[in-house]
Amino acid sequence: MNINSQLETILFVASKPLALKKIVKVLQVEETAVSEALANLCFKYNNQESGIMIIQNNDEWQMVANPDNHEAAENFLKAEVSGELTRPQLETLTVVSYCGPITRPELEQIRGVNCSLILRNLMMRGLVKEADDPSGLLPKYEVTMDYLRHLGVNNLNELPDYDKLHNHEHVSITLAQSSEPAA
Amino acid sequence: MNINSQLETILFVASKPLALKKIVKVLQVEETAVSEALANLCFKYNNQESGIMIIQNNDEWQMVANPDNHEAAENFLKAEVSGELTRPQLETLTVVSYCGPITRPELEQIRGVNCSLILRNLMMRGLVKEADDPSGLLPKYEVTMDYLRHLGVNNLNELPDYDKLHNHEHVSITLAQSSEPAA
Amino acid sequence: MIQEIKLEKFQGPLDLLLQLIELEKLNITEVSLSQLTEQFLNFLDKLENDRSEELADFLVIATKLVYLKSKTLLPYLYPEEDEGPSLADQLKMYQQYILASKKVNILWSQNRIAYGRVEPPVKNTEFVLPLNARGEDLLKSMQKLVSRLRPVNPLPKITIDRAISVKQKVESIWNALKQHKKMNFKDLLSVAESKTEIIVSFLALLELMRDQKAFINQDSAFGNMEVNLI
Repeated sequence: MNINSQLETILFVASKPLALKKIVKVLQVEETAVSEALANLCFKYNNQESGIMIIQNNDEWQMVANPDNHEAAENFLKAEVSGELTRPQLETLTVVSYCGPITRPELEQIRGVNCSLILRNLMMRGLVKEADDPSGLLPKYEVTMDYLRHLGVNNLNELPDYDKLHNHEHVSITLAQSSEPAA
Repeated sequence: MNINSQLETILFVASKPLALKKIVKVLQVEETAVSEALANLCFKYNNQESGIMIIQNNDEWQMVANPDNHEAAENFLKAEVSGELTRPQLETLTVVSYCGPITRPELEQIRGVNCSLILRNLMMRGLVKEADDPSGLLPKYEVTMDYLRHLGVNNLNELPDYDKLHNHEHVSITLAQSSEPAA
Repeated sequence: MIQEIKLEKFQGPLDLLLQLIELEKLNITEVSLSQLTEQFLNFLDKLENDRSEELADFLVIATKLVYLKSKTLLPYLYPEEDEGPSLADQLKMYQQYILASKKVNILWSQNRIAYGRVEPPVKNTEFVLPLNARGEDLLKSMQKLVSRLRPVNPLPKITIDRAISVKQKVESIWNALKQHKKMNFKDLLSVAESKTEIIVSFLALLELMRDQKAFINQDSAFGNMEVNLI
């Protein structure tokens, strides 16, 4: 087992500060070995050319983006949550608007593609949220009040052609096909 | 400005596959410079001792943990389960892996069976997607980064016998045949 | 046939051919494939009952086999020419992807997953309406989606409902032959309602020839085919 490599992996995936003790427990090696590996990792990453840094706060360790690049990182992350929607994102938002509250499997059945990443992005943007529906086994998604307000409507049924498109027969037929055996 | 470093930061914070075009847009540099930086980063990370890997799926890139360390990573993340693949799923994924991006008629020419249902099924599972290819009249399909991550390979060309099966002597002729009008 | 291949054990026509080849311990060549024609055709009738939606795929390969078979029966009718990749080539290639899929499955089943990380999301301090997510954008997008979801005409089902099995066709041609002794192949086809039925008629005719119930006269290439009772 390569401690340096495993340490690098867990700092990478954790996305939060990790206590030395926790690392020792996960890697199941001596504390001195972990400390040594942490020193190696700092040596590897902590230089100006690196895009990733290892920071220490008392006995906690974290892998973070190089603060020198914070502008690039922020521009990127902001664009993710404020720019124009991609075509698949817009379509997903559309289905949630006209057919919501809707579960992810239903949404995917209608669109024919996996929607997990897109839903996450739409939720991050505050366009979509999980509906309050304690009865359902699967979470249902709906658009947010914020979004509706910015569209200038008070209620979903004020969306253009809502009555016609809300329970459109093509959509219900597609949903009914979901139980077909996988080819 | 250090492109290598910024690229490393962006891939680190992105938490998802990034298209080359998107990186070019974020970093606001020439595409060739980004490609070069990506090659540098692969050289830096992609060795067995590294805890982080750079993986490529056609024109998409993602920074991920070394699959050899998946058990350590699962202490901090919910373990993803690959789930079994049925034979038709496996067969279709294999052809799309080695020959993608590929159109449906091409795929059907190789498999000898209609593939519309199975493609839909794989797209809903998030293992296959439509390639971003505005030029083509017919949509082309390719495997997703999630599929690559679950195989634990950095690039499709690491698949067994990739060169032989990717540039199969009959594929091109067979595919040429498939574009002829139906007999 | 040494063993029976069960209907549910193969996926498509190429898979069936591969299994037949393996059962008979043959190499993948045009000659050995042509030897499998009849066995392959036997499955068409079974498919018609249980997996009719796949019939079209099997008919494509069936016609190729029938072509190979007729070529080996009557080689003088088929001058040597380059016809592109043969059915044998296609099958060999398919076999290689099947082998590769087994290796892919090993990789897949290892659960050796390369995990990504999740960056804590950056929340906008206030709501930002994406420029292209206004009411009219939603409407257009929904209209597009609804038209994309329009159910396809159930055309294939209708065709298959009308399709006649090889066995039925053999019987109907045989009955007609017994009555007329001699018939024009074109007349046999005149009742055909679809391409499928034309193929089925041709297959049926080959079966009758194989069973030595009929023979065919043709005075020139593309000339009339005269079907005779033996």
